[in-house]
Amino acid sequence: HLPILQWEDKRGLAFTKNNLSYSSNALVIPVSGDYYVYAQVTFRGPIESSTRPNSVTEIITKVTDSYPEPTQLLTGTKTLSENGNGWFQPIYLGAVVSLEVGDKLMVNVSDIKLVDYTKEHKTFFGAFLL
Amino acid sequence: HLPILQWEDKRGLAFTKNNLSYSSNALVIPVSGDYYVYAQVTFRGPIESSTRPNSVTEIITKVTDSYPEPTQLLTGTKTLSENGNGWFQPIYLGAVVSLEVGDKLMVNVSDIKLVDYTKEHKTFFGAFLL
Amino acid sequence: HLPILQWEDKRGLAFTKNNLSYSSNALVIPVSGDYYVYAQVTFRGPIESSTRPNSVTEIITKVTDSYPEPTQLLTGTKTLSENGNGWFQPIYLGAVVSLEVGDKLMVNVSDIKLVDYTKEHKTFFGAFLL
Amino acid sequence: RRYATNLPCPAGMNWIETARHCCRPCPAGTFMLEACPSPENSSVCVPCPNGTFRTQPNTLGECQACYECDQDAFQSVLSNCSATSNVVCGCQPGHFRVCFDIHCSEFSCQKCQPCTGRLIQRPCSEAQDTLCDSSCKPNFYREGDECRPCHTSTLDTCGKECQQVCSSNNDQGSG
Amino acid sequence: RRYATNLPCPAGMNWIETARHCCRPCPAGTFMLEACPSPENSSVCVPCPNGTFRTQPNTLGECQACYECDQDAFQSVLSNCSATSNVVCGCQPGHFRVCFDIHCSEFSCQKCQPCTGRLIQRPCSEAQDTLCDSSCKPNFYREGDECRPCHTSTLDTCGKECQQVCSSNNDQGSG
Repeated sequence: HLPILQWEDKRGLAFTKNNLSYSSNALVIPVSGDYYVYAQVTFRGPIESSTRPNSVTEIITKVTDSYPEPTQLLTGTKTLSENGNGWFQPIYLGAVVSLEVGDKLMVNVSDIKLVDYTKEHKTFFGAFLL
Repeated sequence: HLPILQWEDKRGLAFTKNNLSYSSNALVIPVSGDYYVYAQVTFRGPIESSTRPNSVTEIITKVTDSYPEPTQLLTGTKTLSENGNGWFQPIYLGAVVSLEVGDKLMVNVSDIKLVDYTKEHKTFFGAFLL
Repeated sequence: HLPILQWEDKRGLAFTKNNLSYSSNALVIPVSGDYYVYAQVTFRGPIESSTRPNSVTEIITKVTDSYPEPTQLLTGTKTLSENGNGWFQPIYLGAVVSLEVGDKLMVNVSDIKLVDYTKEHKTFFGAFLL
Repeated sequence: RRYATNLPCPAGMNWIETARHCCRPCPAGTFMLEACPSPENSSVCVPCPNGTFRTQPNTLGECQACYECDQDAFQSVLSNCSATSNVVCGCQPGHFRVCFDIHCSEFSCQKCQPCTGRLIQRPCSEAQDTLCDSSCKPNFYREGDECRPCHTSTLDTCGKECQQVCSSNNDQGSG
Repeated sequence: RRYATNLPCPAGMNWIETARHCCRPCPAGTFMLEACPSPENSSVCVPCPNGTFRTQPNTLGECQACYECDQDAFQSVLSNCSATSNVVCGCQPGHFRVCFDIHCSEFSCQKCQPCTGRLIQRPCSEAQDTLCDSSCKPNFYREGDECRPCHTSTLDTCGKECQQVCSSNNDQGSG
């Protein structure tokens, strides 16, 4: 599977409440219902090691005890046409999904080294019950 | 007018409830109020027939009995600078709009042949009452 | 600081209610709580005066009486790889933030001359209490 | 396209959900401030505020916001927004329209090419760039895909093409 | 990976939040319409509707929607979606697969190169483009990175390379 992002859940702008908790890289759903789930990942390059990628992908996935495989809920894939020097590519995803208590939400990316983790307002992830 | 997308409303991740119904390519508003309306279309190319487009456009429109012309609610237009081989371009739109009972919401695109319809988590459309 | 956008708050699709008010370029928060805040800015070029920009940035900021400096809540930065002739680049941002009564929300951009202000459904800004 | 479960209104009248009866729509250029008290009476219709319009009769609670022409990107106003019509934009003089897609819902205005040293086959217009003559004007010689005036050529810059064109009019520039 | 606060279910059974007890999962190719009334009884399992699938036993309320192969972009169906497996896509004949990232979760199908005038070292396959021989076939001469047939060369177009290759087989085309 694609690498999973880790998130800050307490400091700065980050917070969890109404017992929507964060543990081992996932938001854990406290009560079954319809949630608006969203995430933005800002990708950036070039970086030293990796060869020039020709695309970046962000996927919000659901892991549940009722099924052994993760389910891809939302996907944003963008090809890169930026030339040599520095580039930025934000991808925003958001939609309503039906979730069960205990479901875990995670964000996967095509290449973790390309994620701009430097500022909390450039890469973020959240959900709220409707 | 621009071509209108058709949507799956029952199978897989798709669902309708609280009598927000889907019929003839449109979400039909059951009760007047403010709704957060959103849609993502992933465009991709090249495809056989069409000459190389230089832009893609996604528009969420409203059709109402109280006016003979559709109203454009949200628009995302992106020019393409990708070169020859394969390209992907997701466009996400979302905002609060005031709707009346019976209003119909639809998604128009500049070129239906460029829409990536292959995976339900890449192209999606929805709304919820605030 | 980056230039601040001005918004239409009454005519066309624009509206304010539940005493979320708009004054001097900012949405003013009437009651403390968690809000889903969002904005899309469509950038376009080339325009006469400015040299060709190599990136565009949109930032949703918060100004509060309890702190002398604005806080950057959400940021979208995209490098431009379009060649000479016309280009469009929409940036959508949205997330849940905790706000206090009296806080002001604004949208800043890297270059105000690159903002497509011609159609209300291409550039928009809003918030709603969860 | 009437909303199926509504009581059908007679032709020329719209169903008003809040009033639960049909009303005559307000004329173009206005919007419905208050629905008719009953189908026989008229609604309170108010002119579209400045900067908004309605091209059609309607029972809507607001008018549509006028577009604006992109003056920074060489667009010009062909006709202003009125209460019953949106603004119409074109290109400033010396520019022509390049559509972004087949519907031309968006277009950019690009500088007309000058045809230096060539005759103009078709002048620049709103819809098309200038069409230059393929051959150079008299007293101009071809250099790559440019036409250069003879008088600017010097002995050593005047190649085969240039000599053919410029020497025959023996008014070649000083050595 | 069990959800910490749940009562542990015996192996092979899943906790059902709505029923507040454990049930045996429904087999692959079906989904759970109704949970078992009690751990000993079985749940109501229903086959996945057309166009959906479940590859694993599960206690989910719906099946996953099948992907579709991108026929407009030269993809082909290697195996159709079934109740227990998603569709598998490949490339149409004469095209090969170009992955967008190392996981190849997305790929485009590109036209195989024709190797005109060269021998084929390795034919085009699902995974790779044709590998052309670096040298030209007999009776073909090199022109830049192309191989041109001798018979199409004429006296004045037949440069050094061409003369070397084509004249030696003295079947050069008419002057």
